[in-house]
Amino acid sequence: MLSFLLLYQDRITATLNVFALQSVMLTLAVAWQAYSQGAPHLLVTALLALVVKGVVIPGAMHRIVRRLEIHREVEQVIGGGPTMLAGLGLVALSFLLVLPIGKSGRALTNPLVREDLAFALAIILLGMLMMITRRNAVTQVVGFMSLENGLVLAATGAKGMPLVVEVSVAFSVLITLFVFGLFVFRIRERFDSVDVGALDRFRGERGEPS
Amino acid sequence: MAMTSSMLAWWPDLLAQLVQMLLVLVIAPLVLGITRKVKARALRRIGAPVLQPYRDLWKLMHKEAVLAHNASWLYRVAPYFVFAAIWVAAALVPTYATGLLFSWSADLIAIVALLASARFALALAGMDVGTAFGGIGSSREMLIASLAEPAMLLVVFTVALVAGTTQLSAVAIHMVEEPVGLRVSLALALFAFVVIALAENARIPIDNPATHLELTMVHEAMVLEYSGRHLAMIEAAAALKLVLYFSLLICLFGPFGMATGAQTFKALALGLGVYLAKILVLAVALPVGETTIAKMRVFRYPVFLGGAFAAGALAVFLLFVSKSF
Amino acid sequence: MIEPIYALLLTPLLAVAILAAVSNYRVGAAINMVASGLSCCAGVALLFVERVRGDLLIIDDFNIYLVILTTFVGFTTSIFSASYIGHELETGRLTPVFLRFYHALYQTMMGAMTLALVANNVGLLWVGLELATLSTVVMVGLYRTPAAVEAAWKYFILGSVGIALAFFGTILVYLVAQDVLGQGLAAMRWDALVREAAKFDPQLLSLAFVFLLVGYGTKVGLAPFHAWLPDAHSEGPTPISAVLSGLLLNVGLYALLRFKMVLAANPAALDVGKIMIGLGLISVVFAALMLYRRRDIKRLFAYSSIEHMGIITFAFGIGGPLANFAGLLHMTMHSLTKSAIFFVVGHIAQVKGTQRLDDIRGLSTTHPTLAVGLAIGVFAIAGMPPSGVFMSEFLLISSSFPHAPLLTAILVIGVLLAFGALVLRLQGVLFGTPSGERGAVRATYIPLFIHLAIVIIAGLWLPEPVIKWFRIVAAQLG
Amino acid sequence: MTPVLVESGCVAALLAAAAIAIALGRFRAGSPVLYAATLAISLVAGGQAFLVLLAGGAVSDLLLPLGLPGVGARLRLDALSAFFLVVINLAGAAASLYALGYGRHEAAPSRVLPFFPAFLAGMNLVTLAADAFTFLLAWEFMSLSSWALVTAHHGDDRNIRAGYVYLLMASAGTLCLLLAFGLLGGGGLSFDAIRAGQPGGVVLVAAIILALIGTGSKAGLVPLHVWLPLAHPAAPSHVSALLSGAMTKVAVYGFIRIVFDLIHAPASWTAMVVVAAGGITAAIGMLYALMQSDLKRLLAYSTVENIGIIFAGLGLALAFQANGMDWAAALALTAALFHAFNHAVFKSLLFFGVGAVLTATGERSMDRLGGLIHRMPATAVFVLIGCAAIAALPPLNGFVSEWLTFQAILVSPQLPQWGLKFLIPAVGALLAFSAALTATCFVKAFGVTFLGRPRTPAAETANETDGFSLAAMGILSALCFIAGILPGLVIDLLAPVTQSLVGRSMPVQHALPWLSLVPVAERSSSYNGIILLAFLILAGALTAMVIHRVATRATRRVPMWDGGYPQTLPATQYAGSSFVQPIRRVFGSSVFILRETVDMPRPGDVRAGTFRIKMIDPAWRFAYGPIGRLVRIGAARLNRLQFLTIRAYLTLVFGALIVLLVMVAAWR
Repeated sequence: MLSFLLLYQDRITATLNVFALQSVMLTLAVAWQAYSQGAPHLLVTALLALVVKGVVIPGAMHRIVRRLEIHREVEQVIGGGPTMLAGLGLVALSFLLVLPIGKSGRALTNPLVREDLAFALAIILLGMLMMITRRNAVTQVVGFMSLENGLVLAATGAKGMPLVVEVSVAFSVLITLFVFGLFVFRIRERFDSVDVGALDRFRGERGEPS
Repeated sequence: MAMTSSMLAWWPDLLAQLVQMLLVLVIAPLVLGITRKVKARALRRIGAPVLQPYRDLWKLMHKEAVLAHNASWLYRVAPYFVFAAIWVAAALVPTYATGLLFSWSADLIAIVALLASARFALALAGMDVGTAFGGIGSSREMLIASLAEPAMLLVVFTVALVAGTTQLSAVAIHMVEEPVGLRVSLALALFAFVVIALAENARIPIDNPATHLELTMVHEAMVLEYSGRHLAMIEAAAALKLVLYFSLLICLFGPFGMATGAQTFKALALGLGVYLAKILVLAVALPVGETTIAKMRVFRYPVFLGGAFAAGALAVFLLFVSKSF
Repeated sequence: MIEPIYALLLTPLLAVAILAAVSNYRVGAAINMVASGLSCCAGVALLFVERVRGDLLIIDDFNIYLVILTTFVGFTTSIFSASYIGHELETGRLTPVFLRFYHALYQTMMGAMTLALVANNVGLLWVGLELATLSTVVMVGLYRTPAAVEAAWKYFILGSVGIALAFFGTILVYLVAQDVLGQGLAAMRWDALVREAAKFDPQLLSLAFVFLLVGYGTKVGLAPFHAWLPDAHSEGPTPISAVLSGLLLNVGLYALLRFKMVLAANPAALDVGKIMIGLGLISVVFAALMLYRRRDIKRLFAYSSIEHMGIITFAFGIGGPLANFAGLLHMTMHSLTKSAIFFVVGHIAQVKGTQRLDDIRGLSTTHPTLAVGLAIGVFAIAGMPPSGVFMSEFLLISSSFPHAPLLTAILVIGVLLAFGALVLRLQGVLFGTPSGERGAVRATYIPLFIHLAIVIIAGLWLPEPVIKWFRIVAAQLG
Repeated sequence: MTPVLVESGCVAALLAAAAIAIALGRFRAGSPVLYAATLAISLVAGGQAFLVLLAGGAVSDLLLPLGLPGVGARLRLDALSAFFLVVINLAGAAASLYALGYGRHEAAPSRVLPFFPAFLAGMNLVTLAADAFTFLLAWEFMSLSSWALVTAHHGDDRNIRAGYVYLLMASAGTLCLLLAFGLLGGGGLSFDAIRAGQPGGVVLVAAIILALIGTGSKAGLVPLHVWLPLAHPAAPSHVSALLSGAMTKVAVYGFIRIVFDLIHAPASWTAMVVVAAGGITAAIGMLYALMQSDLKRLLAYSTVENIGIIFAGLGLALAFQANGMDWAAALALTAALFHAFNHAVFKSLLFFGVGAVLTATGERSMDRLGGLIHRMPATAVFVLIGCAAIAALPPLNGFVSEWLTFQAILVSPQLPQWGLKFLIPAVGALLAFSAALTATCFVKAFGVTFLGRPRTPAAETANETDGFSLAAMGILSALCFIAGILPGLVIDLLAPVTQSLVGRSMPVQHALPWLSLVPVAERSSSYNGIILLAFLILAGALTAMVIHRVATRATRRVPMWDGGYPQTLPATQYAGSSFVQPIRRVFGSSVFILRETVDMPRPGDVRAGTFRIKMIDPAWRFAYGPIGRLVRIGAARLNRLQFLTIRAYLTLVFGALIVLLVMVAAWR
């Protein structure tokens, strides 16, 4: 899955591109789902994913990056190797978790759901892993986005989940983007980098004697 | 028994009671005189005549009392109270007969407590004028007391265990009539009691009744300010206390010959005689013992009295072992 | 005559529209109050109409009193904020523009929370919670001080991660339900879920609950998902702190409990009680220890909120009619008391011109009324009688100790630690030589003392219907 | 109009008075009005309870639709609560009467007035409560209101600290009681239900221990006593009197109610625990009381000692009860209750006296007083009576109750358990020891404060206190005498209580000839206060008369002699610390942690020599200090968590998630 690429990347722009790619893949997956389940309204979701996540957000991110002249390389907390290992472990865990489902009690109708659940779980976990291994606000955003991708994947995997959900997803993503941009912007004007760690300077009660 | 009998015909008992009160009062200075005389002889001195204490008291009573300016009413009342308390206490200890009218109105613990209240008053009086000596005296006196009381309670406990009562007359009766025999625990209790008695009566090795050297004074320091009739009261009280402890000793550990049964005149007379003899023995034994030992430092009291405490405790536990309830 | 439930949902909507348009802040505050009052009336009116049980909305014994509570606290808070913001304007910490924002967002949040409460649909519930969260995020950042921005940022990231996880959990629940209930809305209805839970796949259900626990647990502020809570409370405007502590945490907990009902109805599923007990104890002890080093008065009470959420979670984890009863009671009492505390704290911070505990001293000599209010509030929250918190803690501890002595012992230690810290700080604030100017307070004591009065009365006497509701819900919670 | 209704009416009235007092605090005349009101109410409540006790302790119930859902607020007035109501309201009435005068000197009445009636109400309600919830509610309410009173004078940081320690200890105790009730209340939380359903084995034992800790922390059992010496000095004197005289009794009531009433068959070794705790508490408390120079601290520690005596008596009662020796149990229990009553009386009296001294001189430290017997004669007399009573001197009341305790101890050899056989005499010795130390302690207290020469101008110019205070003290002193010479009456009043608790009561006393006191059997021991008193007066008066008649009564006033070298400086008198120096030397190494630093200037050096004593209560050194440190360290460690980066927090969340997922994976 492409999330590994995401973890692997060390440059913001590249990260964004890979993210766009992932979103496109997601689109395909969703489209496939739409076809297989014969649920046309999923196509809407696919389209939504393609447009928003594949085009708009990466574009916006690029713009933000350009406007903030963020230095190109991402400071990783942990090196690539260990991160990859951790990622592998997480994927393993997610499969481990999903496999027994349906064994006990009533089986889920189609196995497809299970696999695609596993993938979604993996993507989510990897997205979080990415969020916590990167210092940079934008990359954190990207991590969060991929997390959302996982969600959408899962959502579409769920048969006939009402439209309200997709709408809310898209809606959340939009607000997410909006507020993120807002904050990145603000952080930009408050501090000279979007390094989240820099915020800790502004915390009271540090090291005061009891 | 006492109460019920006192319901029926209590004139003889009342008489016995009154005789007892007067008796202790009368013999107290004599006992003191004897001890002093014997001590003097033991020290190769002639010593004052045996009746000297009577003369001293008489003389003191007729001197005018000299009071410090800031002496309060408490200072003047204390001697009488002390004297009264000790006198009452002494009057309630069966000496020659158990059938005293009021001996049941205070058991052994109550008598100890009466002495405690006398000490309380005296210690306060010692601090009244606000002299350094008075303070020293009161402080040390109270220290000794607080070390002696636990031991005393254990003695009481032992006796109560043997006799099954703390009622002195009852104890005496029990000791005379029941086959108590010689018990190790009683011996230990006796030892503890002797030590306590020495401490309480300000005798050597705890205190020296004869000295007026400030470092060694305890009791004397406390009453240093007193004079005239007040001093007389205190001296008399001290003498009474000695007799009281003698009679306690007799009543608890050797009440043989005491008039326990029917209060016939013969029995009473016999008891009286025996009692006086026993007192005499003790009055001789005490100074002899005293001359063999030396006064000890204030801070060795705890060891000394601790010994008494240990003896008492041992006595109690031995009794548990011997008696199996 | 319109259905109160729709009135309940529409009033905030209209209010948002109007408030967004109104520029004058006094009018805005007034409208805010009126709107909140109306929704409060609507909430109370729910009592008198028959229960709703639709596809999307539901009113049952569980949420009816929560709705009333929420709207009521929202109302009182709006009164408080009306008197609060005036001062903020004078000191120039806020500008009318932001107030416009503020009022609109306030109503948004209230509406969203109400929605989350009355939703009969897991998705709708999620939407409502998310909406509420996002609106509070912006409000926390309202002051635009670096600290505020940072708090908001932190809140936002943690919040949205929580949201995402909760959403995933929701999807899983749907997945698990659709096999049994068929596709579509039917598979997301509370009543349906609870009814059919026994047939669900336990494995998947448990998996779902884990995600929901982490997701909504972030909202509830359980350690270790608590990080956003103290900063958000201490940096935002005080009315928001009051609403956060008093309501949002409750709503998050409400969501968790709904799902716990589902799991409780499925015997084969993971026993969530143990997990909740664990999280609860961690939160209690952790928060209790954190209380000792606090220097910021609002942050102090934020941590105390964490502690109480821990207690409540522990209670529901223990389960059983008594413990659940205690948990519900504690939920109610905590939101009332804590919001009252934030009211008084807000005024104190204003009159003393600082939030630093060290700079607030001798309050009992300068502002006796505030001091009394604070003292009552703190003692009430610390579980001293006569207060409802005392009653709930009494029920909880006395009922859980025989079954889980060790855990309860830990809980008791935590409670005692927290008590020590709170009293220590309280005495520091009340007594000693006065600090700061003894300026007159322009405060409305009405909301404060109404809350405290309710809490104290509840500590002595609970009305019969409330007991009935709690009993029923406690039974459902298993 | 059942008695319990009257009592609860009094509680309500007190609460109302508290509410009104908030308004009254502003007016000058507010405090007399309030105290008059509380006086009246306390008299009504106490009188009603007294009547109930006279009538043999008929039980009357009241069920209010308040409190815990399903249980309700149950109130019950039985013999036990009636007796303690008498004690509490006696102290309350005396305190109110005293405060009529003393309250005038209060600087900030608005901090005292509302809480005083509330405090009384709390104490009354505790004794009335008949279900766990109401009981603990009243219990905590009592702590809370008294906390407000302790911190009333908040100018002084020490008072604030005292309030903190006090409230913390109180709350800890309450939690222990709560746990105890949790264990006992399996069948329900009303007392009837608890009586009905008895847990067994280890649960019961745990409950008893928790109850002991819970009530002990309020009563002041060592090592839970640390709050008393802090809190009692901090409060206004009439409140200190209540704290010490009444509230500790409420704690005793709690213990009796739980262990004797709610639990039927306690094991004999719990009795051992209680007896040992009592003895140790008595000895330690008195040793520490001796070392104090602050009069109020001294009284507080002496309260610890008395609580020790009371608990020793209760433990004896437990032991006898466990072995079915009802009559002995009745004796021990009577002794304990009698001592509780006595302590309430003379401890209040003493606190009133100290309060009078405090208002007259503004000094609480005895080393800055002296010679007050000349300036405040009436107070001196009353305080002297109080000191004699608390020092257990016949013919006052303190002696009677201790005497009864000793009688109970003398019965102990008949107990089958060897542990008790050996323990109880040792405890008896400890009690005797503490009694003797008490005498020493109060010789010191009275001697240094009232006798000798004034050490400061303040003491030199002191004036006698007001009439109300003197009236209060006088009444209490009279009670000390009456209860001392006519103990039979009190014991007969106690009969219904012991009857209801151990199913047996001491033989009826007031019918005995000469109004004497016979606890067990006439042969074993008896005591008669009247005859002793008569004897003392007779003998004293007789001798005085004889001497004044026969010999001279002439007296001459001169400067003091002092062995010929009188020191005119008041500082040369024995002060409190010097008075107890020997005892300090004797026990310093073992019991106290104390450091004496002497700084003696060399000859020719002009600076003043100094002598300092630093004493630390081991309870602080070894128990509370470490706990506090532990908490502080833990807080500091955890506090780092406040300063992580957002990423780190995310990591936490993520970690938790992973852990949970793994759990699920493993659970299947």
